[in-house]
Amino acid sequence: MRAFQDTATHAASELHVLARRSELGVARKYAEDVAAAFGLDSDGRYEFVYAVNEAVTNAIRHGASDEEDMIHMSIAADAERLTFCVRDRGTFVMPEVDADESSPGGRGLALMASLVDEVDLHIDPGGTTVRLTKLRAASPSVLETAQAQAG
Amino acid sequence: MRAFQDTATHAASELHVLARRSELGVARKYAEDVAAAFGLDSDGRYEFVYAVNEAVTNAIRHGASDEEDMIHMSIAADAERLTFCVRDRGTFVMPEVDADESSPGGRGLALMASLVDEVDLHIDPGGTTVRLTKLRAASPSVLETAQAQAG
Amino acid sequence: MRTFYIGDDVQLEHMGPDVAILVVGGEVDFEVSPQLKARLMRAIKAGNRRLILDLTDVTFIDSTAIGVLAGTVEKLDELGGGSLSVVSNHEKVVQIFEITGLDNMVTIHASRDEALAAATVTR
Amino acid sequence: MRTFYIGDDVQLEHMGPDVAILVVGGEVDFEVSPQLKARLMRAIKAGNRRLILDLTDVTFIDSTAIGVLAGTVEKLDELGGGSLSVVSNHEKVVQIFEITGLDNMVTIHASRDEALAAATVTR
Ligand SMILES: Nc1ncnc2c1ncn2[C@@H]1O[C@H](COP(=O)(O)OP(=O)(O)O)[C@@H](O)[C@H]1O
Ligand SMILES: Nc1ncnc2c1ncn2[C@@H]1O[C@H](COP(=O)(O)OP(=O)(O)O)[C@@H](O)[C@H]1O
Repeated sequence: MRAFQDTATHAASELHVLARRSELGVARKYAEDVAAAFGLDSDGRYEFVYAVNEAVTNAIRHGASDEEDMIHMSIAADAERLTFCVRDRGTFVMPEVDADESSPGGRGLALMASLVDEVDLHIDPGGTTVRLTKLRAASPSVLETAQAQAG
Repeated sequence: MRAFQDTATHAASELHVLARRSELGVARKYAEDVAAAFGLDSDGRYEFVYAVNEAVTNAIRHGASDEEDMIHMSIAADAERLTFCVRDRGTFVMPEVDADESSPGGRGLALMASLVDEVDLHIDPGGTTVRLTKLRAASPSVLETAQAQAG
Repeated sequence: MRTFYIGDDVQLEHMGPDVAILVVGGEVDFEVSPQLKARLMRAIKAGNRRLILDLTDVTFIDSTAIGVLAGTVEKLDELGGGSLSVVSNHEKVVQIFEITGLDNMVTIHASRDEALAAATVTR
Repeated sequence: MRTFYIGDDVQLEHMGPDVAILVVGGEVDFEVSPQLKARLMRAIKAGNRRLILDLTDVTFIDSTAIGVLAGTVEKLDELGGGSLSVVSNHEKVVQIFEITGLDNMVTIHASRDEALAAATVTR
């Protein structure tokens, strides 16, 4: 279900998957390929893939109403920016008040924000769209800063 | 500190306040005036003001580093859409793991999404920007749906 | 601009030693929700377990205050039980309770009398 | 595509009755975090209070799994005490623990031996 309009630069490509946990590995592989083609270094690729995985997880976990729903991924890239777009057709929901279940959440968005240069979350009646952007000449990410401090 | 470029339609106006809780009432009054000038009905105004208050609260509570920081509000409107923009210059943060403090949060974004037609959250190294949009011919909001079901 | 007030706690001796009524009015935003939290925690520390929060004059309650109410219910649970009832017949306030799911954690009464009657029955 | 595995729990009798080692490997995402949670809860139900989660072979751990670990620490607290230690020397995994603040809730050890030594001292 991939459609690379331009395989050399991945300037525009799409991937549509069913809203199933088993597709998360597929989404990560897609993000990894795209990031490599764009030329991100190993740290940058890890961060990009991590952020994408969080956005796709949210779409599957919170956005989709069942496993037959589709999650839409697409890429936009130019010389400076690589943007990964994750879209679902669901309603943005309240966080669960997991009384004694107690797996406190709410870390996904902040993780995305730490790991890529720009996060854009758009909610409208048609669904939720997250855009994650890595700049080629990026300011040092949280991971790199942590590394520099440790080293 | 208000600058109405067009007082008739509020097509473009701005308000800049210090990041203090005491400014929340000021922000709500501003949003109420803008919504009334745009012509939202009483339900629509309440919802708009509520969503704005949540966004400004987040900017003060999570975005600003101290009470001398500024929160920037601006309006854009055309015939169909009224958009309220709230901007801070802070870093998007992890939710607090309030061990025994236990005031579980995380409801702000979902409330905004329930009360206006579009929410856009943009995070970049310069800060966090939230845009809240009410359409003139809006689909029924959650509040209106609840009312219809109750009545 | 103060857009809210916090009234004195009301202790109703005839209702038993663990019932307290707290009164707040106006717009309960992030300027006032920390005070609301302190007040609720103080009532619990003083031994009250059946709390009635009278929001009759509240026209606006933000998500930080909703969080305080949810946290209060959790606190009472931790301490082995108790209840928080809320008094409001403000359409919008009640709808915010519904959107956030708080109506599953607290009982909402239309009047203080109704809340007191329910507290008596529970006794 | 299974990108992870969950090993058998290891019970170390000589360490005392309440120490258990759980082993997970690969990419711990939302496909596996519910299983991780079930495994941790089962270990706690069986009476274990000093849990060592060996993530030596984990290269990726998502926010849902971080939530499971945070929830496990809270659960142990509720039950009156205990500890969760994590074994990892994967640079990225450790950095994710730091970004999320999980490193304030669990002790991170570079090797299983180090974790076991710490558990012995704690004893
Ligand atoms: N795609 C989505 N569709 C619907 N709701 C969402 C979506 N993404 C996030 N949310 C809501 O926002 C909350 C916060 O998301 P996040 O920061 O990723 O944390 P987490 O998913 O771990 O709770 C979620 O708990 C959920 O209520
Ligand atoms: N303007 C902001 N600046 C920094 N972090 C923010 C901002 N807005 C939201 N956040 C982060 O996102 C989380 C979720 O926000 P929200 O849904 O409004 O819930 P709440 O503020 O009640 O926790 C916050 O707890 C905070 O960690």
